Amino acid sequence: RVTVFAASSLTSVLTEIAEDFEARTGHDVTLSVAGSATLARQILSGAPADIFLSANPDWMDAVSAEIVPGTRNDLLGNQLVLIAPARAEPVTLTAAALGDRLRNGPLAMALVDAVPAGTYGKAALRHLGLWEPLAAQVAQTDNVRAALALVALGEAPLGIVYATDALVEPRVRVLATFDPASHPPIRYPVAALTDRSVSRAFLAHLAAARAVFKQHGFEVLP
Amino acid sequence: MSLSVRLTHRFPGFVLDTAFEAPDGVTALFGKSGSGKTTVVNAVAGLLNPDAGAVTVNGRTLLDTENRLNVPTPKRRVGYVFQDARLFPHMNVARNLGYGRWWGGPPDQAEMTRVTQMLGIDHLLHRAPLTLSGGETQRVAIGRALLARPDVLLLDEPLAALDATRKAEILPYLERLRSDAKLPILYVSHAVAEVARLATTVIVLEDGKVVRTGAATDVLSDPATVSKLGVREAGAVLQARVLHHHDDGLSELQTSAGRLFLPRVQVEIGTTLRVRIPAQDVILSRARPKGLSALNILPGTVTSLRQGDGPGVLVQLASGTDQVLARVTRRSAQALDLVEGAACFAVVKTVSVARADIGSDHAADQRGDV
Amino acid sequence: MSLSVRLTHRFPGFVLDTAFEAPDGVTALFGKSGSGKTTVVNAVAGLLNPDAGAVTVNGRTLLDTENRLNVPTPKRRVGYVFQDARLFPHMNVARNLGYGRWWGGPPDQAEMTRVTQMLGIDHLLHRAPLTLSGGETQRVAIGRALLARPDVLLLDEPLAALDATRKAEILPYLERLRSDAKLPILYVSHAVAEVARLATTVIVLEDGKVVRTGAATDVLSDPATVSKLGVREAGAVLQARVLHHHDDGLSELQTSAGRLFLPRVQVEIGTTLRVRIPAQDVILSRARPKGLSALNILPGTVTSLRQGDGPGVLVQLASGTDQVLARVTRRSAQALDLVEGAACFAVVKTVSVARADIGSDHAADQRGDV
Amino acid sequence: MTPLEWEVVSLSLKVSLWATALSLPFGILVALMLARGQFPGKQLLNGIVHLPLILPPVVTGYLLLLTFGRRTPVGAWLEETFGLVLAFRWTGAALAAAIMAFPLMVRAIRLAIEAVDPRIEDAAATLGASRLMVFATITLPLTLPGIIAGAILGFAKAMGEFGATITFVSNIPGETQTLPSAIYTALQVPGGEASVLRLVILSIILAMGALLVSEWLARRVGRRMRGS
Amino acid sequence: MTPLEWEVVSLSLKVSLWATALSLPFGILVALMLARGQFPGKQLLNGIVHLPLILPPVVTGYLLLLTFGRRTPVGAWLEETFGLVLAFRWTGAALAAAIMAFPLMVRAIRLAIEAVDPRIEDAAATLGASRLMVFATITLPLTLPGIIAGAILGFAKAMGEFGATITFVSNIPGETQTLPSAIYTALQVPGGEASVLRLVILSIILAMGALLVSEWLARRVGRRMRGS
Ligand SMILES: Nc1ncnc2c1ncn2[C@@H]1O[C@H](COP(=O)(O)OP(=O)(O)OP(=O)(O)O)[C@@H](O)[C@H]1O
Ligand SMILES: Nc1ncnc2c1ncn2[C@@H]1O[C@H](COP(=O)(O)OP(=O)(O)OP(=O)(O)O)[C@@H](O)[C@H]1O
Ligand SMILES: [Mg+2]
Ligand SMILES: [Mg+2]
Repeated sequence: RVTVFAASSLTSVLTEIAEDFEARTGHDVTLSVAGSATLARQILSGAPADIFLSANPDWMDAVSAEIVPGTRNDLLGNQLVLIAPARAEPVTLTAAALGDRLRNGPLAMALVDAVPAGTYGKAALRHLGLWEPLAAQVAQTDNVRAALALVALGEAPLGIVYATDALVEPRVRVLATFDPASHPPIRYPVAALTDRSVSRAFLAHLAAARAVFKQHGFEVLP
Repeated sequence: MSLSVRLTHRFPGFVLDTAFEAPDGVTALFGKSGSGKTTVVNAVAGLLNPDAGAVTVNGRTLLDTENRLNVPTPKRRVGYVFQDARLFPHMNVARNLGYGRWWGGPPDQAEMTRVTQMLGIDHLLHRAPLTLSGGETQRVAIGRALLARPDVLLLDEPLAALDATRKAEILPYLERLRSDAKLPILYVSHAVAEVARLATTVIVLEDGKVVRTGAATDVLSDPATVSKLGVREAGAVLQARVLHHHDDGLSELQTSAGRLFLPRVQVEIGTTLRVRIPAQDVILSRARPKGLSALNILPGTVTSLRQGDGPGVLVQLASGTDQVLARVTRRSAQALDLVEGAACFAVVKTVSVARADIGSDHAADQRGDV
Repeated sequence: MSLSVRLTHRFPGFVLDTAFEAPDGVTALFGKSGSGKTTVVNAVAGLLNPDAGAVTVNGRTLLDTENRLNVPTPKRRVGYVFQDARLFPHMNVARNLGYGRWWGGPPDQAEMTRVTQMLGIDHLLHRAPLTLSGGETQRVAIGRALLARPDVLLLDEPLAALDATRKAEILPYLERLRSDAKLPILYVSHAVAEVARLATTVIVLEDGKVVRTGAATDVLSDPATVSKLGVREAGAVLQARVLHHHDDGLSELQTSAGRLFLPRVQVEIGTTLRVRIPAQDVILSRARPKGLSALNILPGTVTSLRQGDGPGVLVQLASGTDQVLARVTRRSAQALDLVEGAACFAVVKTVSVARADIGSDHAADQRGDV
Repeated sequence: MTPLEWEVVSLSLKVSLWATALSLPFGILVALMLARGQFPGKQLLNGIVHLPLILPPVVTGYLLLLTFGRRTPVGAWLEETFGLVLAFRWTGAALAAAIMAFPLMVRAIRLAIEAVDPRIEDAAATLGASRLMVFATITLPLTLPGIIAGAILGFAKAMGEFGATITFVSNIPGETQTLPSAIYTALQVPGGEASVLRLVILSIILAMGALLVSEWLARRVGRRMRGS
Repeated sequence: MTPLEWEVVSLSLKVSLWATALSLPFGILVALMLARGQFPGKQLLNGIVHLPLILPPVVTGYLLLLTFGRRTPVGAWLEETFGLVLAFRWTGAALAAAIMAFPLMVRAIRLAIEAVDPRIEDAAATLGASRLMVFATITLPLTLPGIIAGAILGFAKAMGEFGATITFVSNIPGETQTLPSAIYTALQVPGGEASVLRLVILSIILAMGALLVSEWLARRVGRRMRGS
């Protein structure tokens, strides 16, 4: 039995991979999903986790004392996209055009100072010189899925989410993909917290599950 | 008809099944503890929905279950003094007293003062009900009902918690209300003296049934009622007309049986009063007695003798057109050879005709005798 | 000393400042509404913490503010019948009655039956208190206090809500408790008849102060107390010894003044009783009257005449070693030429000595007279 | 306090006070219906009132979004008719807080209404007071301790509400960023504990103040009843 | 219900019932102290009891983690002495739920205790009942409606608790994944709305059942007092 603590944005893909692992090895996988911060703090408090998959390198750094040396690696990458409700017109990435779009509602993002998708988004906008003009119109949600939901419901005319999120939500369309250079690289580090064979087996299984990750829109890092 | 009540109601283990009609004035509800008095009053107030029945007050139908008529309590305009006072705990005494005023017309400061002084609660106006003594609480409850200027007063043992002196102050006020305001009053009490003084009509309840109903004069001088009232409470009520007020504090009254001297009554000469003479306060003598301190000696003829459980005999005398009741011992009855038709004298002490037993006669008021 | 009370307490607008000592037996607390009776009883029960004072019952100090002694209420073992019954609303009547049992020893089914039958509540045992009538509630409260087998009984107007018949059933029971169980009783009441029957000692309160205290016999026959009691309530208490029970339902008693005939009293021959003769029921005559239905004629000498506000005069007679009070009119007093030292006869109707006014004499019991 | 903290605190107070004040009359009404009413669907109403307690706050927030969002019929109607926009506004935060606090409020008030002795109300009725008058002059004042308790529970809950609020109105600094949102934000950053602590202490101070005021009020009410 | 749903439901019920049952005695005790006690620090206790309401649940959860985590002195002591592990166990979920529900419970019970007529208690004291006996035989039974209300509020809150629970004991299926956590998880899955709906409906059914039982109980208690 292996216990995996994973950032909640990885829920669906990990569920699929875990089932596959169970089928292959006969080991039970217990998947506990929550925000990376929550999980990291729990690990620091001695949570009985074997594997930690964080949505952000900072929280992996924070638990570095707990991880089995040599097991950390950046497993996945992702891309940041600007989305709008499915029937929306394309828009150019200028302050004027975006501001015009935002007259009927806010720009939905995850918490820009706390949740990874938000911090990446803020960096990207700042890089494009758009943060200052748009900052006042940003509605921040406690996780990126909530931002996606706001756009899907039409409450927010624009949103910034991961490409993986936009992929599976038919009610939104991607208007633009932010240049990876415009924000710090999006990385999902993974590490083993226990030096058990099953932990290592699961890590290996993750590394081998490239196809599944790709299918969910993730970038699989070498 | 001032008050007409017909009720049936069933509690587990108790069945109320009463019907009575009472003319204008005070109707006394009399009966042992648990006989159904409060239940009747609650039904009149609309606080109890009886299984079936009808209630009419002064020609106004308040309840008629057959015709599905049921006037809600606030529209019934009753002034109810509850057996348990039920003051509003969050209002001081003054606000309790003023509560009913809003539908009784604009506040009348003079009346407020009169009532609070009569009840001796004028110094309590700013007090919280929870800090009042038992009697004070009951007096505030009386004041609250009176000041609401109701169409009918329901008094459920209003004076039980009060001392004799205080009672003697409140009773004349109620009496005046009855006569001046022509307010029908339903009065529950255990004290015959109170009832006799006020009541025009007496209803005796037993186990939820009416066992006796009639004019107060009749019911209270009927030996058959005595067992319901308790031995000490029997007595006759005479009608008497005020003839003269003497300087020594006595009033002289004319009854059909002869003259009576009573402690001064504060009414005009010519007024007809109701005077109650408790049977136990009457001494009988075959010859006209002399040299006694008792001033009232009424001649009469024995009409019935009724032997009770104890050593006493209840003797009913015809005296003029009125009746006098006397309780004597069997031994005395034999010694005096009292038999039906025997002529004898009833000796009544002046002061034993208590002030509380004198009331202005309401029926007489109505006939315009005053 | 059975009961010693010294209390000072200040409410806004009311100051209690009382001290009295009462010997064994029943101590009656008498006074107008708001005079502080309940406050005293609460202090004895420990429900009120007076500003200062001391309370001793049967030699046991319950409170002594100077020595910072304050026995908590549950340890005081009082049986308190509250003016407002205070039944436990969530328990049925039976459980209310049984509540005090656990420190009174094991439950005594016979006593339970006796008390509930005496109070007429045996058919109510499974009822919820909220469904009881006013009088039923009060009776259950009495039963609850009695069944707790307390060391001292505190009765705050326990019989106010009850009819005469029911009172007549409960009083002898209390009397027996006083005599058999030697239970000190503090009894608050407005009814002099009740008080006279039961009380060894009478305390009269006025505005929080003790204005009169003494043996019941003295206080109730003292004309000076009359004004505190109300005119109708004055009366003398005689000691009398049962001589004979006659077949016609009368008992013959010997007093220091002469023989008395009373309705049969259910006590053994030789018992000493306390007999109260209300002043208003006594007729005076200069000559020994003849041919009257009244059986009791006591000779005496006028010792004082006291003119009241009204038309009446209160006449005190020395009759044997006892005293008799009579209320007559001024007119009669003049007609009979009643002056101090005049010899005259007091006429008392047999039946006017109410059963409720006869009590077994507790002091006599203690002297071993019985 | 930094200006930012001050903004968050004053916004939180505004939201909580409005939430409490606006939901109190409804709370009293619903409590009265549940305590005294006899109508079909009473248990359903009872259940609906409890829903925000039972459901995870996120769900409640999501349901609010589905009901009161600008694109929904209700949201559009509110905006057209009253010019009232809830989505992404502090008004929406107040609504979310009010709804989350509602079951607590209703319970406390209902309990107090049920404790009022109906015999006292009967007495008022005999004195001519209509049902409404009885309620206003007798039941309501006697329920005051419960209403105070309900209000303070509601206020405290409103101060602490996070999940439904952020889901419904997001976190817009100066508009919808209440204390809990600010605290949550700070908690997500490694090393944010110090600012979390400051904000938590601010919350506690505010709530404690409200608590003390409510206790004082309740004591006053109680004292008045037991006699000056 | 799928086996997974069944697991979640039964865990939620277990957690909520234990949370309610274990906190009820403390709730009664604290309510009694607050309603009747006179001691220094009373307002402090009052404040502490309200804390879980005021603070965002995440903070409460974090504080629990800092207090009862396996590496903390308290956590270690509990484990050594009683073999009781709270962190990341259903027991911890019950503790979190209990603490979150505590203020609601205490308020309801306190309100009911304050409504008990002290004159009735005095009567019991004159009949020889010690303070403890008076409490057990008079105050407590008369407070029963409030205790039932407190218990049901607590239970409902425990059923809906999410923030503190997930922060303290994480979201471990079969061990700490209660209904709200499961709903959260389902919300993270694209297209998870259907399973969210199923879980929400399950929550509502359970809570409604509990609510109906509590109303029935309260009516029984009330009826007994007003006479069979
Ligand atoms: N809710 C009820 N359930 C069952 N019995 C009841 C209920 N209310 C009253 N009763 C019974 O009905 C009878 C009449 O009660 P009611 O209160 O009318 O008596 P009452 O004549 O006013 O007596 P009291 O002089 O003692 O006040 C009593 O035996 C009482 O126990
Ligand atoms: N808490 C209080 N605050 C202020 N005054 C009070 C308080 N309690 C009692 N009093 C006053 O003290 C006086 C004595 O009250 P108490 O209850 O002892 O009277 P009582 O003699 O029993 O009268 P009653 O025969 O009417 O019951 C009353 O005037 C009452 O108003
Ligand atoms: Mg009655
Ligand atoms: Mg009193």
